[in-house]
Amino acid sequence: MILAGLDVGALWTKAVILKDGAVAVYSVARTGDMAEEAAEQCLNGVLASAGISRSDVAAVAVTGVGKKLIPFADKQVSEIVSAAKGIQYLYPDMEGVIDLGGESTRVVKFEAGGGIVDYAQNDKCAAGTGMFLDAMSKVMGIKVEDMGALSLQSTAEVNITSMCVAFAESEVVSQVHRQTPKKDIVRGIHKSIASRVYGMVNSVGLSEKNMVIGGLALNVGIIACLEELMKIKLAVPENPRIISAIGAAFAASQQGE
Amino acid sequence: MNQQNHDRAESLPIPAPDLKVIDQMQIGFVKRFTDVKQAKLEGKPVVYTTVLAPREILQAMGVPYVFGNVLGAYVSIFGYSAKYCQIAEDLGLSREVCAAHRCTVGLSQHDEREDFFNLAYTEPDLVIGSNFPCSAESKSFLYVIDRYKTPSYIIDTPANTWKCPVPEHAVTYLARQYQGMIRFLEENGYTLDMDKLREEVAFSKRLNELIAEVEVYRRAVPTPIKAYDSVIAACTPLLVSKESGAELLFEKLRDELKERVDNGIGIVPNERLRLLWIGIPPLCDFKLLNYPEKHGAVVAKSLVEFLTGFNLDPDLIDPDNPLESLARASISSPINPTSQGMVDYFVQAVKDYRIDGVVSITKRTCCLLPGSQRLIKDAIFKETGVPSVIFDLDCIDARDYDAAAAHANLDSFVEILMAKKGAAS
Amino acid sequence: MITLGVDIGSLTGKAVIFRDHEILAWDIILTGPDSMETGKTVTENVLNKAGLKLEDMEFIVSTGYGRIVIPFAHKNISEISCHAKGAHYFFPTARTILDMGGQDCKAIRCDENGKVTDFVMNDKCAAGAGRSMGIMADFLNVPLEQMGELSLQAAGDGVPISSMCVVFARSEVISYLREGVSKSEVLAGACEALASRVRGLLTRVGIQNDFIISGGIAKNPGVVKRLEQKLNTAANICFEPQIVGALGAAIFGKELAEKRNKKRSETQ
Amino acid sequence: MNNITPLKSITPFKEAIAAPGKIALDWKAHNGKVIGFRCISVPEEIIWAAGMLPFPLYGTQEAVRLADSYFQPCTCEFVRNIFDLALDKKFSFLDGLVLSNTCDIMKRFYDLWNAYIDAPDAYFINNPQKLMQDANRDYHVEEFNLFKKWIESISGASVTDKKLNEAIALYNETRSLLKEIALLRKSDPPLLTGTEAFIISMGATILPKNAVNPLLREVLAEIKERQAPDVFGARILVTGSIIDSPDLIEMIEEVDGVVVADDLCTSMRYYWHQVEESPEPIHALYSYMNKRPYCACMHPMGARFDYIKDLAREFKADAVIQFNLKNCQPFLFDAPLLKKELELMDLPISILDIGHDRSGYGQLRTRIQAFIEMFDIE
Repeated sequence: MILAGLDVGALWTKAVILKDGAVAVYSVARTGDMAEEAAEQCLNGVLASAGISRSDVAAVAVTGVGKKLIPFADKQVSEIVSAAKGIQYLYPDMEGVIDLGGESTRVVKFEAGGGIVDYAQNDKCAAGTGMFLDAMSKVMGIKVEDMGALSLQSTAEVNITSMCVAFAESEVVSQVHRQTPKKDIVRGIHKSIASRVYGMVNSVGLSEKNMVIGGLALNVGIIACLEELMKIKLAVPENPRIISAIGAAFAASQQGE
Repeated sequence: MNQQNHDRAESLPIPAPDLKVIDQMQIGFVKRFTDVKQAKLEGKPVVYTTVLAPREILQAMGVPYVFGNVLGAYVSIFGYSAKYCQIAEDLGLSREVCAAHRCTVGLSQHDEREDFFNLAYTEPDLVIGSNFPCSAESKSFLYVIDRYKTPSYIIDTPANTWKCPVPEHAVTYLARQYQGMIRFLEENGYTLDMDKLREEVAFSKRLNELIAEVEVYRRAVPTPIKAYDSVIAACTPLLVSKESGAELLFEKLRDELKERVDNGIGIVPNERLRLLWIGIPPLCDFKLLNYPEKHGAVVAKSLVEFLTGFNLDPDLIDPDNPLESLARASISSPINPTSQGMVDYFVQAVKDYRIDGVVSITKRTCCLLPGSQRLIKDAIFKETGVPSVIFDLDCIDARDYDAAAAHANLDSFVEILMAKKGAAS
Repeated sequence: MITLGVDIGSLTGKAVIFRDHEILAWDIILTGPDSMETGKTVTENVLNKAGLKLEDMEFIVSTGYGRIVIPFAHKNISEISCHAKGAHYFFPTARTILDMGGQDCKAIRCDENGKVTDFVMNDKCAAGAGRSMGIMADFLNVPLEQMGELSLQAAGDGVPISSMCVVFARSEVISYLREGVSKSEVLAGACEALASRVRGLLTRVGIQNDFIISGGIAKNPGVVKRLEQKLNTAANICFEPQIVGALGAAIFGKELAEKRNKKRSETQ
Repeated sequence: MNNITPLKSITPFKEAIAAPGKIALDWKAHNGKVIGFRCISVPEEIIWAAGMLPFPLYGTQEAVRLADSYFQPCTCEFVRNIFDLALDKKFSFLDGLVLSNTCDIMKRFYDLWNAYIDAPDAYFINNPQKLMQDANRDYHVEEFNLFKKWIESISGASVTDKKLNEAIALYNETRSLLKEIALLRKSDPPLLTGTEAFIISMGATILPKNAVNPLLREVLAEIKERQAPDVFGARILVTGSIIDSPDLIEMIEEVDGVVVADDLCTSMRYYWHQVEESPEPIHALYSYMNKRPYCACMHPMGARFDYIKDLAREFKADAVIQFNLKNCQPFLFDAPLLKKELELMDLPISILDIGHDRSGYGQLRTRIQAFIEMFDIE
């Protein structure tokens, strides 16, 4: 059976094709202004590269912030379920997932291979952690991809305490004006994000059997700060950005049986 | 419901009443507002007070009164929260202060009011404030005093930290405050006839017994009453007096519900999930409570009592000992601001209403409820295994309200509950 | 008497040289991540324009976000006092000043000598009031200067963008764009939201004519026109609203130098 | 404010503020039990009379971490910070905790401490919120008696009237010494800075009173001998929510203001009044608590405003700064009404929102500097 999974985020759209129980092919593209076109092109592109015609696809499932704007999808799946199902599909013994997305962050606890037990999503004030990092990279003149490695070199303790993104930005600006070394500020930013995620992990009571997914999972700085707080080694799947798209397709297939 | 009312309701951002008696209740409200206006014309001093003040005393002394926080709720329900909050903020009141009370303060500081509020709001001559249940409630009436320079009296209700039973010295202290309130009213031209007070307290006991009966029918599966109707029903004891037929209205409500329950009629054709809504109901978008119905999920009970005050336990009310018994009932009410009382109430509500999932919303500017949400969530899960979701929802000040996020949160929670129920069945 | 005023904001660095009673030279540059460098660069630019050296400056006053980091300043004064003093120079009848820089926005009342009598700064939730325009600009990839024009092409107030919070307003904009709302409609909504937020701030400090707008936002006709409608009063804007702070700092430098010289002559 | 010779005898107060826990651990090692308390409506003398150290709970400047998932982030940062410390076992040395009836979040702290902190259950004093009237006497006295019984259950020793009167006398001495130091700030220029006065008074709330009184006499003498500092800018009275570190006062004085009076729980509210000697010490403690309008959680609000106006006149303040902790509803509600009242005596007031964890200090510094500059720029 061939299934398609789409994850339409604020910044990026991800498409995945599941064929005979394995990930056949995937692609990631900018969402831009028009979500529906972006999703359409992304899907057709990935089908073409796998030599599969649209008619062979049993079901197209969509998740992510823009899911309601994709008319051609057969099934809409919430971000929470798709994050959980994505991990269960690839790692059946896992019991939890930390999804560090561009638009918002969530922590989901579930029984191994079973239903969701509890979940938490970040509150309004800390929304947009991905957007926050974009803004910080502009203010400090550092590319987002380099922030992770840079923060690992930091030794000093700089506190970026505010939960609110707009407010944290003014804190970062004042640190920059005070000539604080960039690597310490970036580590402060990552610590503030990690401590917010740690709060959610605690409220849900996540066990060690969990994995970190989403765009920010590639940021080694955030992962290091989170490991420091949670006092465990965190596992990040090979391609953390497409897990939710996989989960959406997997949820569609289960529902199909 | 006649066509004219239907059009009016359609135009307003509130859902149309579902049960027939609800419309009569709303007519009762209008009568109350006009009675207060009439009393003011006759030169009777009008009292501005809070729903948690003992209204039996006000009724017994024939005092016309206006409830500040109920009108504040209507400001948000009718979609004027942005206007009146801005008026309060122009006074310098911070946006971090309770949104419901910013609506209340804004309404009292401005004279160009919409027709409904010109009718419902009467300039007060006296203010009776209370520190119950939260800091916002215990402060917002100070702006009314400051504006109209009225004499005032403040009721200091002790927090119920002893768990029940409430100790005697606390009951005596509150009963003595009620006596102080009576003296304050007497100094301003009103007299108290003790028999009238006993009558009012007896009526209050009767009404609370009737409400308890209605609550039993409300627990039926499928849910017989829509969330908006239950809010109007909860406001009725406050706004419809004995003389205006409050007892009759509740008997009609009980019978209408009984008829629905006996015939298995629910507010939705196929009810699959029953939700409990903890926190202030979404006043600036009441239809949000009906939103989950598209998935077959109903809000079986929403905690409007935090706006209209919990109904008192009829067994604690004793007409022969009016002030003491009202004081004891008031301190023991679940709204009394420590969590133990609330936690026990919610755990019991999950069982009584056969709840599948608890929606626990965090209103960013609330100082009373956010601190207890985790405690309540854990207690419910430990006792009943029923999951709760906690998410941000600023649903009083329309300028902070985000319908899209609210729908997304409700969709996700319902989806997970369905999967859980599906797996179980 | 020649004095120098340096205003290091979060987005731009400005410097003004003031001689006796007029502006001798001025300059504006984008603030890089290092504010001390920005201060030095903008000062060098303005000194070259005037053909002077740092030693010729009788008194140097720094202001703005990075004021405490300018090594060669004799004194640092808050941007609120400097904007009032600068606005007073351009418009002696000024009584109410709205300054909207990159980082936050301020409503200032002053007396007939340009001395601050009351002021209010935006509360935290609208911390990025000025910044929100910048975020909208790069998000809609529309240059900041054209935002105003584009927003005026929309009929009426555009789509409602209610939120005070910058991050939140951004997600509202995303959903509007998704539903195919035109950029000018969205921009009109953003300018409308900003104008009404600023009106709230101004009423708290009380609006008395003449009304001045200084800082970057003065170059956005979309916001300025809507604000004038809401307040039904005309907004006076000088030829370069972004240097009002630096000018005020330079004028304070002159006053402080005169006070110091008077005291020295008394003690001798 | 310049050429100030630093006070040598202020060191023990600075150390107490920097590490309050150390003071408690020293006491436990030599003297016995420590009872934590929060809010100044707790009668410390009853704890002292039972031979135990009353230990005020203060926070640190760290960002809140775990407490957000118990309290939600839209509640008082100060209380969430303390709860974080409790979760990290930083208060494990306490033999008991007593809380009092001030604001909503204090009642939540009581519930969540009992539910989630593995320590003995806290005790809650249900003091009335309507003061300066006789109708609450029996109720308030009964609450103090119940509290005394609880204290006796922990200390094992009975709290006799004699011990209570001794404790009252000791605390009164601390209060009068702190007040004598405060009165040195009336002169123009004041003999000590607001920062120094704050450090001395907050340190005194932590140190055992028998040890602190000699230290207070020493610092009082040193201040009197010290050469008066140079010219100052605007004289500021500070009020508002609880402040548990001197850096906000320091920020005002860095931009040429001087803090001459501070109506704060860690300062003048703590020591401004005396407990009258009386054969019935519990009644004396009641009337002491009943006569001082110390917090925005208490009614009547007017009494607190009158007290602030008297302080402003007595210390010849040029302006008032009210610091409101984020989400601190009682003080946020009061501020506009206080502003209206102060305008009648044309005393300007600046109302500033603060985070407890120093977030947004850059913008705060600009507001304070602009406010001070409204007076004159030297």
